[in-house]
Amino acid sequence: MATVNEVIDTTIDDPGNRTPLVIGGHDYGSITKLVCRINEDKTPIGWYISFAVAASVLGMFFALIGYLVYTGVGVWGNNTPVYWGFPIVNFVFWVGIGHAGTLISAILFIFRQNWRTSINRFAEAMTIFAVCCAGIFPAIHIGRVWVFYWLFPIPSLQLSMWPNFRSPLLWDVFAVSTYATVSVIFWYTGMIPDLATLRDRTDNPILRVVYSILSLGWTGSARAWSRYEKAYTLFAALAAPLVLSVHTIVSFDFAVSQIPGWHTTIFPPYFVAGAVFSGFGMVLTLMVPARQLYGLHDIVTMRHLENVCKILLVTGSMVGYAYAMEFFIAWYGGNLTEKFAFINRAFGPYWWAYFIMVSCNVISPQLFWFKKCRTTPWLMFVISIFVNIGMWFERFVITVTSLARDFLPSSWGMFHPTLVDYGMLIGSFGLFFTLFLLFVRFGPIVAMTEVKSVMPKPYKSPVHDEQHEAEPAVEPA
Amino acid sequence: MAQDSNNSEPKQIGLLVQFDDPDSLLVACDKVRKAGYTKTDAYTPFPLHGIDEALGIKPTKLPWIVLTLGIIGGTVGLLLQYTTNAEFYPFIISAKPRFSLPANIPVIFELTILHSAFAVFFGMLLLNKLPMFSNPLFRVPEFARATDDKFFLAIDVTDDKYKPNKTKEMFEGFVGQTGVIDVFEDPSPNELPVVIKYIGICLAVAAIIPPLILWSALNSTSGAPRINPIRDMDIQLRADTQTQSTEFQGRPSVFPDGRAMRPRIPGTVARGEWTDPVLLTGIVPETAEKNVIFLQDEEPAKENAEKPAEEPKAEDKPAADKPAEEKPADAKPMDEKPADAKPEEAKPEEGAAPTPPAEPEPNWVKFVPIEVTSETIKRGQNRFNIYCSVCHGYAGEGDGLVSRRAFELIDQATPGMAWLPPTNLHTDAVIQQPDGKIFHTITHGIRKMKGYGDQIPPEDRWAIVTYVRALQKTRTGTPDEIPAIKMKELELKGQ
Amino acid sequence: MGGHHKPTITVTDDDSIRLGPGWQTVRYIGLYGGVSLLILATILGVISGKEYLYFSYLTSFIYFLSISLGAVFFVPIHHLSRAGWSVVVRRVAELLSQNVITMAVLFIPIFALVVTGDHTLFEWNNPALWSIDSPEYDQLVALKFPYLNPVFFAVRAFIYFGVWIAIARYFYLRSLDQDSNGDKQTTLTLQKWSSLAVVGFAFSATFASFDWLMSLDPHWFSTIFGVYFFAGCALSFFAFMTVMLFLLQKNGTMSHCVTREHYHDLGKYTFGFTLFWAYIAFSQYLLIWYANIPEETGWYLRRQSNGWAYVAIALVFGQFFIPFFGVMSRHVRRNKYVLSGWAVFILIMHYVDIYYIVMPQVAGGTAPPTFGLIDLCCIFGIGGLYISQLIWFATDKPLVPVKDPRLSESLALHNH
Amino acid sequence: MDRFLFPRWVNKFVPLLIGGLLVGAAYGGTIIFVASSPEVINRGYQPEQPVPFSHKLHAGRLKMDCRYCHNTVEKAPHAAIPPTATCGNCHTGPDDKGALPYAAIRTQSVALEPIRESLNTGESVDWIRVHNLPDFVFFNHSAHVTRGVSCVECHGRIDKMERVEVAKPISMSFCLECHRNPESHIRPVDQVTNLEWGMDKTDTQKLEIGHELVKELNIKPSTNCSTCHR
Repeated sequence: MATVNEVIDTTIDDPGNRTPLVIGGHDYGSITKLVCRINEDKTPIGWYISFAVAASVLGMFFALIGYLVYTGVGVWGNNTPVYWGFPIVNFVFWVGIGHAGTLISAILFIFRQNWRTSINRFAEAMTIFAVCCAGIFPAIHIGRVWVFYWLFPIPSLQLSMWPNFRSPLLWDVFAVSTYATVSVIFWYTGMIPDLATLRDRTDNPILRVVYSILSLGWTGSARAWSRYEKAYTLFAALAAPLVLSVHTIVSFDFAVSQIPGWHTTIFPPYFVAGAVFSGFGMVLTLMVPARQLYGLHDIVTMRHLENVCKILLVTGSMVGYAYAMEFFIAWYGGNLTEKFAFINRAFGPYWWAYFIMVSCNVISPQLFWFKKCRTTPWLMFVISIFVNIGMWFERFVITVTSLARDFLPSSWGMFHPTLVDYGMLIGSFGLFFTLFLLFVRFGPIVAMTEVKSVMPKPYKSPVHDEQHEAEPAVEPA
Repeated sequence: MAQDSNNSEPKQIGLLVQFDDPDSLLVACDKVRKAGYTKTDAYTPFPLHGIDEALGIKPTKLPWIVLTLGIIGGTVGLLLQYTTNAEFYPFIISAKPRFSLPANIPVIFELTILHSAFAVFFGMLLLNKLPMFSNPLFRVPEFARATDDKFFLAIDVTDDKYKPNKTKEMFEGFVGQTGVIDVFEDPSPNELPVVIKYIGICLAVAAIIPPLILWSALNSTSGAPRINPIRDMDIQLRADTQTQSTEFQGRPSVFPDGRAMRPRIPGTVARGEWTDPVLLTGIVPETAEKNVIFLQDEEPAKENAEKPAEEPKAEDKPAADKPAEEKPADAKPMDEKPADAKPEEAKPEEGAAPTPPAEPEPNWVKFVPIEVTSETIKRGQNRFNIYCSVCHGYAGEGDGLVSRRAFELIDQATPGMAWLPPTNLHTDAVIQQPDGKIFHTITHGIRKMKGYGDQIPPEDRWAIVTYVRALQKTRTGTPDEIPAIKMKELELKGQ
Repeated sequence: MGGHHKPTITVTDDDSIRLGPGWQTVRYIGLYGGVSLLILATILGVISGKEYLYFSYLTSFIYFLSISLGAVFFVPIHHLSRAGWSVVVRRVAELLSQNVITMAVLFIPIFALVVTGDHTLFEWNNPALWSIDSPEYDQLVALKFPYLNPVFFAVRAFIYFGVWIAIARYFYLRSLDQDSNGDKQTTLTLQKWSSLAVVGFAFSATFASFDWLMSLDPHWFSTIFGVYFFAGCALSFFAFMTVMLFLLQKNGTMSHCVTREHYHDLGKYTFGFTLFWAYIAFSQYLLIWYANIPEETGWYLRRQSNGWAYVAIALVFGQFFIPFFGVMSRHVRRNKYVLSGWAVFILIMHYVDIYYIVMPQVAGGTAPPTFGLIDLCCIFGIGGLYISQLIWFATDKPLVPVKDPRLSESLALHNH
Repeated sequence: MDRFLFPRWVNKFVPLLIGGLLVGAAYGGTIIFVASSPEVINRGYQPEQPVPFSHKLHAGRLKMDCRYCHNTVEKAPHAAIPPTATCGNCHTGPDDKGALPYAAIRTQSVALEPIRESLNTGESVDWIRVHNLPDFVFFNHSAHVTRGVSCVECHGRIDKMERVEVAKPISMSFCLECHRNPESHIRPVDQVTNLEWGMDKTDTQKLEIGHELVKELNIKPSTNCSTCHR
């Protein structure tokens, strides 16, 4: 195995030569070992500690859900006029985080950004767990959890009733469940070859059976690879518009209404940009420590981190663009309530939330203009935390300030979160991290096959001269 | 390399050659294809570009499957929304039409994607014949590295070009090969274990039980109330008509006596329910100053009384029960003021014969104190048929079905029968009663008959009186009492 | 493309990378034809009513401007994303972006109209709407006066063209420098400035679309409008590039270095932006349709009555469904003949798109859609000038950045 | 190599298993669908009453009109369970002196004992309600009965029931069916309590009558939520 700490600065650009995506002189076998080590070696004590913490927070989350279901949604701070309090804020927050994985696997794949291979698995897993967290909130927000199935068009002779397909909330049901389903099978499809690797390496009979079943008898046959690659391309082509649609539809929940501050046509792309932004923020939050803990510096190079930082900068600026457009149009549109809504956001009773949002989302990523910031792990970790906070507050600002101050001054009110609200927000992180830690422990957290296919060739081929024959020549159109 | 098993003649099914680098594999693949082998396959830890051409793998049909299913998904989305929202459950909400395309596009889009994604996943598995858990290649120890860092080329012995030694020689001659391995057939059993078959049969048999339960549930009754798995708001904290307000969910009942509503306070009249006492009693109050007294209800109100119980003046009550009183009343004073539209039962205009009341007799109303039209009589007929005909019979001859049944029972010597034949309404005694008297009888009963005052509202009772009069007229009337115009109509009908 | 592909390929000597002499004829036809058509349009406009002429001119102006703006966006994005595949076609995009200069000249009539206080084109330019004493006083327009007034309008127009010309010239000239000195550092410098250029482009294009399109109806507003305009710019740019490359190759230029792989990629972008345009257009429509607020729906209502509904439906199908299924197949994208055909179709539909934004405002939104000689004169007049200037910019310049360090990667492009 | 390997038969078993699971899911779905249908769930409740009152005898054989006892049905939302006094019209017992003040049937019947007791004490008989809608549904009898919706539409042939049971699958879909197609469910208003009406008519004839009545009575049933859920 190559030395981990071989010094190559991958962030230096040489326009003629592409920076290698894997450093450290690895060959195929050592990549396998580097990744499988995480699953095969003795579990570090840190994992147990983290898991214990996450699982207990998760326990609290479940307890709170139980309390909520038993008692009713009155345990939340939701009130009149702020009917949508923390639950929706948390929902949109988590759905947003759930955008990065599919975006990395699909859109970056389409754009042939090969650096995605080192981080896509990781991000996809994060996506799925975030969507799990997101899905819980609307489900418990309906109050009577046991009739959740009414949201789906299931035929019933009792009521002969069907969901109202003209409601954006129902579109959400379809969008989020489709997104969850497609993300899971996309993620799983990507893992099949890696699970086969784990299967072929393990001697533990139980794990072998489990991995055998999960890898579906994958052999790595060229014919299978051919279809597999086509399938992967098709998945990417499907997931790219899907990932756009999800947050677009989440934005419709707000934007189709007439509440001042919600009814803004830029919401769809703005929400998508925000989602990508928060998703990449979370990717960075998780990746920086994971890279350190598991010694993945050779696969997840500084170049990878720098690229993520750049995406954060771009999407953060897009969000800033949307904030600016909203403000400008709020004035330009000439609608007094709309204008008031935006002034109220910035200078009303929730001014602090607005300024947390702007400073975290728009200002803090501007540090990534400087290369120093893009290449200092601790700093990007800190900024990524800011991004997470800022994006949560963005949803808070949108949801709460608009509801608290709508058209009628007589219906104005304030939102006061309860302890249960805070507990559930924290608890959802417990769910997220519990799932994530389990995945890190038992699943292949780096897409080994994909990394192998984009890494520099480790061997001097004995048939180098003949290679040109096999490689199709550049054909003139 | 060789199979280290001690199986009796393991059957060779293929040949594997191992490489350490992908380029050598690509070259070998190219050579094998050019040599005319078709049943070949390569095994690599990651997808190798160029191997499709080298091995001659044709492009997959997968995109077509996906396109087809995607179109199906979109159509399903469209039809789902159209049928459910515009056909099955048509419903206008927020001023949007039952079916409007813009609002339906998101779901169409999502379902298109969902179906396409399923097509990609399951189509890929199906085309690759996965899952396939048992594979003879897995028995080759070296093959475990096909998912790690080794590259393999395999050939099936059933290939037309396969010659045991020649092919092996060719394989051994590949540049960069690091081993040629024979692949043998898997010796493990190929037949399904019997126990699986038995489990399958048991499951199939068990599957008959739920339909049987359903069938019996469909065709039987039960003493247990309706099954409602979700009883959320079935029972609410409120008092419905005719319910007890007993303890509910640990809360005390509304009223200590368990009633959900309060009875009326005796002697009060609800707002808007004041009615002319004449209408309620059938008695013209000669002693006008006593008007108020009848309102005072000595008895507690019957449950659900919807009107103040109308009681005759206290002094009237004993009188009404005296059998002697029903005889006198001679004339049949019918006052039909607006008798325009009258069927054949119409009475001729006749001066109301003043009836000198017997001393103890109250001052009975001699005419129906409500407006009488044919509608009133029809209403009376309807009410009569509901309440009176059960005993008095539809024609009023005292031969109602209940009465007949009672006599049947008496004939069968059933114990506890205390039945008397109901009055025939066509007897002179009844005919001669003033209207007020008949009304009174309906209200309070007479002799062995119980009163229907609580069951029938006063207007209806008066309507019944008119109908009784009409019934009587069918027996006493003469053709010349029929108005000429009606007569003509009847003649036209051929009667 | 993985890091392990490093074949060194250069533009072969037998491949012409400069315009053939035949193009000069086209240039002059375009120039003289264009000028005369514009004069004809003016005459027709004077005869039949100048309002229609103004709107028609604006439509054609925006149409060609949007293509060049697509290029002004594409070039910095190419640098920003360190793209490899597009190096070989980047010079063509750079040349297209030069045409913002032409468009700046062609903007003078509109500029003059606004500055001279004419309000046939821009309703808000009518002082009667601002002054509270006037019977025509329009509170909304008066509220917007700080933004919608001729002076600020003129200042902004200067800024927009300034930004665009700066971006276009800077990236083009540095790129030409690299052709001679082959300095790798140039690539890095351009990459560094590209991010700022993109930010500058985003805001200038957004506000330009607000100024020149959205303010045609001074009451209407839509926050997404800038994005909508941008989607049209990018889409028409990729389609125009495809057609241009096809025509260049047909005339023996760049015939070896631009391969079907590049068409494939251009096709992907065309396809992608078709989707993106539909996404943005649908989002804007759905939100306004659903909320049904009078001040917003009015804009769409005008575009759904008086026969405009047919144009709307034509857009839905022509700008989305038909090209979507047309360009979906990989085989189509890899066939330059078919792909160019689709590109022409998309370019026509893009005109319809701009036409649909601008023309319903004629006569306060009461006129049915018409298409006549004036429109044709404007399209071909501006188009002729556009093409002739493009040829003029391209004359004697290499059409491929020959010394770009990533050129060989671009030449070796292979889609898989 | 002692690694675990699946035996060959697994390859045959997997398709069987997948097929079985698919069939099982379809089967389970069908069972749940059928089991949750109103025909199965909502019908068939037949509680035992404190007095074995026979509708078959009273409404069927004796042809007593429904309204004889349920006399509020035309005026009130609620079709009242009759007070014991109504029973007392025919079933009084001896008074405290042992005399029988009124004409009465079966004064010694054991089954009728609760009635006599109720008449004496004034305490209600604890009848068990058979047709009981959930509290969030508001059904108005008078609105239906006076517009030609017969008792039989919701309660079935009560006049043939010895002990009353829920004969119709009263569910929301059941209500909606009628509210959407009132023609096929109404009859002349005076025939509302005639449970045998229409036996001699074909469906087309009934439908014709229904159409006329809908027009005549201006029947426009609402299917808005707030019609029943107030």
